Amino acid sequence: MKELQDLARKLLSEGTVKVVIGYEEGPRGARAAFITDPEQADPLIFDTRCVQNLAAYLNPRRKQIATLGKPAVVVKGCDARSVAGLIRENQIARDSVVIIAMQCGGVLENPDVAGELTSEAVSTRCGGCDVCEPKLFDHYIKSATAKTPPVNPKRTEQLAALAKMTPTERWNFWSEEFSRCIRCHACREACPMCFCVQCTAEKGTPLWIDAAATPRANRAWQTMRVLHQAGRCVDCLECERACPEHIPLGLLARYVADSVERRFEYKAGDDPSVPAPMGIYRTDDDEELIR
Amino acid sequence: MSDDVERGTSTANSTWSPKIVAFVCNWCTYTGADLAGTSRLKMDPNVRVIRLTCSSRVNPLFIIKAFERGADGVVVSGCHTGDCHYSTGNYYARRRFAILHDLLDFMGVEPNRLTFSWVSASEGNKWQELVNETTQRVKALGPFHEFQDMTPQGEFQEMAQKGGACQ
Amino acid sequence: MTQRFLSHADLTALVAELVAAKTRVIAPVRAKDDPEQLDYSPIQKLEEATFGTRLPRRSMKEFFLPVTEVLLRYQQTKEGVEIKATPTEAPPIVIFSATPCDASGLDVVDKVMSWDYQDELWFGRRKAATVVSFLCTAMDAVCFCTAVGLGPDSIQGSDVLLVPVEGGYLANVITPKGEALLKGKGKAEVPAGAEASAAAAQGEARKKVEANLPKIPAEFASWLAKNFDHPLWKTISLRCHGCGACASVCPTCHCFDIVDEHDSSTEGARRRNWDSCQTSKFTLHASGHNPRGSQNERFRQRIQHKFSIYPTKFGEILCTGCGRCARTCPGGMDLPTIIGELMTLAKTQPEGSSL
Amino acid sequence: MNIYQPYLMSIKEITDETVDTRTFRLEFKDPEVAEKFTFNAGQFGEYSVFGEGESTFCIASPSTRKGYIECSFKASGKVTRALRRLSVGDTLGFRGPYGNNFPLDNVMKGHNMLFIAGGIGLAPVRSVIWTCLDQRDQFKDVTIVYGARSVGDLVYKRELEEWGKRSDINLCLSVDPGGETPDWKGKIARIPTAVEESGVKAEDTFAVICGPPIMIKFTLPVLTKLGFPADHIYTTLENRMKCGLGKCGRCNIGPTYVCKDGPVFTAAQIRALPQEF
Repeated sequence: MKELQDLARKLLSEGTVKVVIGYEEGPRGARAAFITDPEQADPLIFDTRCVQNLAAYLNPRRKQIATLGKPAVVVKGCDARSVAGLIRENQIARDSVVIIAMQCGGVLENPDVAGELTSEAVSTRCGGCDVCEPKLFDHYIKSATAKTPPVNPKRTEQLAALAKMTPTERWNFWSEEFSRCIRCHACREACPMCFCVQCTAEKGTPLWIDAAATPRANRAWQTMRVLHQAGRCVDCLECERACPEHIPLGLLARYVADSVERRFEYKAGDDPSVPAPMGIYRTDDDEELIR
Repeated sequence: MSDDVERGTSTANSTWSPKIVAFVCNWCTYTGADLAGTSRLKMDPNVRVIRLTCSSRVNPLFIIKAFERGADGVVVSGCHTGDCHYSTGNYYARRRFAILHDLLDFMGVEPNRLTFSWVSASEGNKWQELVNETTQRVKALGPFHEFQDMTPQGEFQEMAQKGGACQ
Repeated sequence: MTQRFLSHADLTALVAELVAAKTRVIAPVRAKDDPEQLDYSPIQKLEEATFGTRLPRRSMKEFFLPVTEVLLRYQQTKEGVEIKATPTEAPPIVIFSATPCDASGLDVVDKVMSWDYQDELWFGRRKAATVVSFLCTAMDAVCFCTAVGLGPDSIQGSDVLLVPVEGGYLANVITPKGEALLKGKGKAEVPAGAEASAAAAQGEARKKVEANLPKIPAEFASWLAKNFDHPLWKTISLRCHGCGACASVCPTCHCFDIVDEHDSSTEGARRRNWDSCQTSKFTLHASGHNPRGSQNERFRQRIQHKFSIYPTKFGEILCTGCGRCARTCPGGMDLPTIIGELMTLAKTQPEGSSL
Repeated sequence: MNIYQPYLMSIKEITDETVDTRTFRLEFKDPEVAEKFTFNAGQFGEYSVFGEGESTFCIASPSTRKGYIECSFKASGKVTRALRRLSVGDTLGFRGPYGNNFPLDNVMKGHNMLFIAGGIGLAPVRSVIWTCLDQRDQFKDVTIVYGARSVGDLVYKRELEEWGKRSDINLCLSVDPGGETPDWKGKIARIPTAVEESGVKAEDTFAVICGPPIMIKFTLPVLTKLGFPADHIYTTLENRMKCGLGKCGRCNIGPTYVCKDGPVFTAAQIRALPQEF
């Protein structure tokens, strides 16, 4: 990762950026690193354990990072789409961040366990990835070893199983999953696209969603959160990874993203100038549902 | 996923009749419903109408809260595309309803419980048809106990019997 | 503290007897969604439980401070409002604690729950519960119970400590509740060599954990208080999301929120829900002012409360070293590593920072 | 006993102090509680509107008067706006009294008293003033310096007149520059200046001060300049509280739990706290 470290040293010593947000070796697997001193760029690494979507640290709610000054952020192709999302929705300006995109050959589902990228070990989000060669970047660091990642079929199988269920079975499946939800909102706090200052789930007047972790409130909370990610979620699965209860939130996110792609031919992509689908319309959108 | 599987277990016993909440837009559908009323068209009394400024004012949380508070079916109706008083409200609403319909279906809400339609100010009979047809469809599905079971009913009395108050 | 010998069969019979007597029995059970993970759940037979492989995802505190709990129900009537408070008596329950660090969490939190005002909802459940802990054999690189003055064999918060020996368990009966539970169960005299092998197992388990983090010195609490404004707090929690997942899995985090909710236009409940100082709204004033406005101050509060404020006020470190917060953190914040770094800094700058 | 269960109280009287500040006079529905209930000046309670939640503010009535309590609140949050919608005869909940109190009996008795308040900060001070005036002979000179942003923001107007007429109180009323009305006869200055010009002597005097943090920040140096030792100045700290019993972990500033170790502190104690409030 010498090329990455040299680039970080150059950017920091030139003063182009004040902090480089990348990955470093942590006590247990890779973790986020915030390099502000050019001399300390050596810890920067990039390998299959670098799962975390570092674009989350560009979320304007993170005051303690905004005070560090202009950042450079190390992203994979899929993470770069979160940066595009933040730019698309005017949360950060394109020139306020330097994007260092890495060529990526897929990452592990469970980063704590290093190992070979088999079709069981690879993350479910890497299947069918079309941004091994990222499209949005200021600096692009190639990798000799990166090749198209194997496909982890787990999520597609789960989605297929859910499709075959009757509505009541699906209802019971999600009631069972949401019964474990404790409303810590880690899914929201870890998501790069959840940047509302006052989340509806915390509004008291009117109290749309109860604060308690009751079945009724948990279901309303997840329904609203996933709806608000329609056409904005880049499928980085940080919500699922942050959940201390291991609720398969990725299924909800993937299903809505597929529905948006099917109905409006839109995929949360790399081009910030393409507007988000739920904020625009086409007069000839289909009316199949409208009686 | 969205093929409407007819549910076998219809508990359409005679006494129970569904509670349906209709979110209607003020300019077209509300006027259309008013026209149906003034024209003395025969409609089932199950639909409670809530008037909103536009179909795009319908926040999905309104629909969820309606189900939570005991609605067995929800109707959302507004102006036909192109007629919107705010010119583009129903275009956005149409996209939002499509995604909401898919997500609720994926989370186990029977698709027939949620009805979207456009009813213009002159379509009194279409409103009548919508009301009667939705009432029959929801009646066939039976009470929406999944949502209602999540809200404790009469828990206050239950605590009273159990000597809940411990001064 | 007396000792008894319980064979595996005795333990199975004990569980069967308890279940027959309608006493709820809780133990670590393989999770349905991920058999690798364990959750504390009710069991009917001992076989359903799994011991000694790892820590359950959530701690046992939820059986005493539930995720959400009704404090009172209200009903608006014509004359005014009627309220019914939740009774504080709890049904009997026996909990098999996977490790002593879970059981000791209860004893630590007892101190704040009995500070002048007795939280009878907490103590109603504590009185009705008997906690049976196992010698911990599920430690990994993140565990640091010995650093906070506990250990894989500590008895704090437990009524019985079972240490696996040849042919069954050496049961250390610690409290009268433990005695009542094991009266007439197994054998009073302990087979020869059982005590020695138990002591060996305890020593070996202790050695494994001690390697992870040295013991936290007593003056660490005052060093933290003196260094409240040390510049380290500006950089220590940059990668923290502020999500509060750590507080939810923690056996000693006890902060809660009190919120009213409606079940209908006239009826509703006042609930107590888990909360965390890591969330941005925790100290937000109605005026919009927030004394802990950014994640720096919030993470500082987590460290200060656990390792300085609680020890100063209640004489206990508000942490049992179970390591769950480090394992569950999506941002890679590793509490044992952070505490290790702070302890070394405390040695090099005993006087605290010259700001 | 479930310590989170509030007493039920009914509203006997509502007085509008300003456009957005209101005072309730509350009486316990249960006569037995009304009989037993006592508190000390400076203590607070959790006032609840069922279905909306609980809100923390002081007991504004003096502890020498039994059978009722008064509270003043400004409609700013969810619960206070719900309180605003209540009318005479309605029911609300009250949990308390919580926290410590102004040491009137053991420390302040027999000394001069200086009361300083800004805006709605007069509510907690009023409880101490009336408790002090109900045993006026126990105290030497009593000076009250009270001000607000504008004449309209002055609360407890009836009592201000009453205090003004009394010969044994030195009352200085002031409004911020620009807040005066044409017929305003009082001083036009901010509180720190009003305190300086009130001619109060620091010697053998205890000060009680409450108001917005910015007012306290600029008044403390004035008091120090006048010679007030830091442990002779008492104030109440407003911090977000939820349980009021030291359990929910919300109100601590450093090792001090404001709801249990406070809310009344001396300026010396506040200076020793980490500056996180």
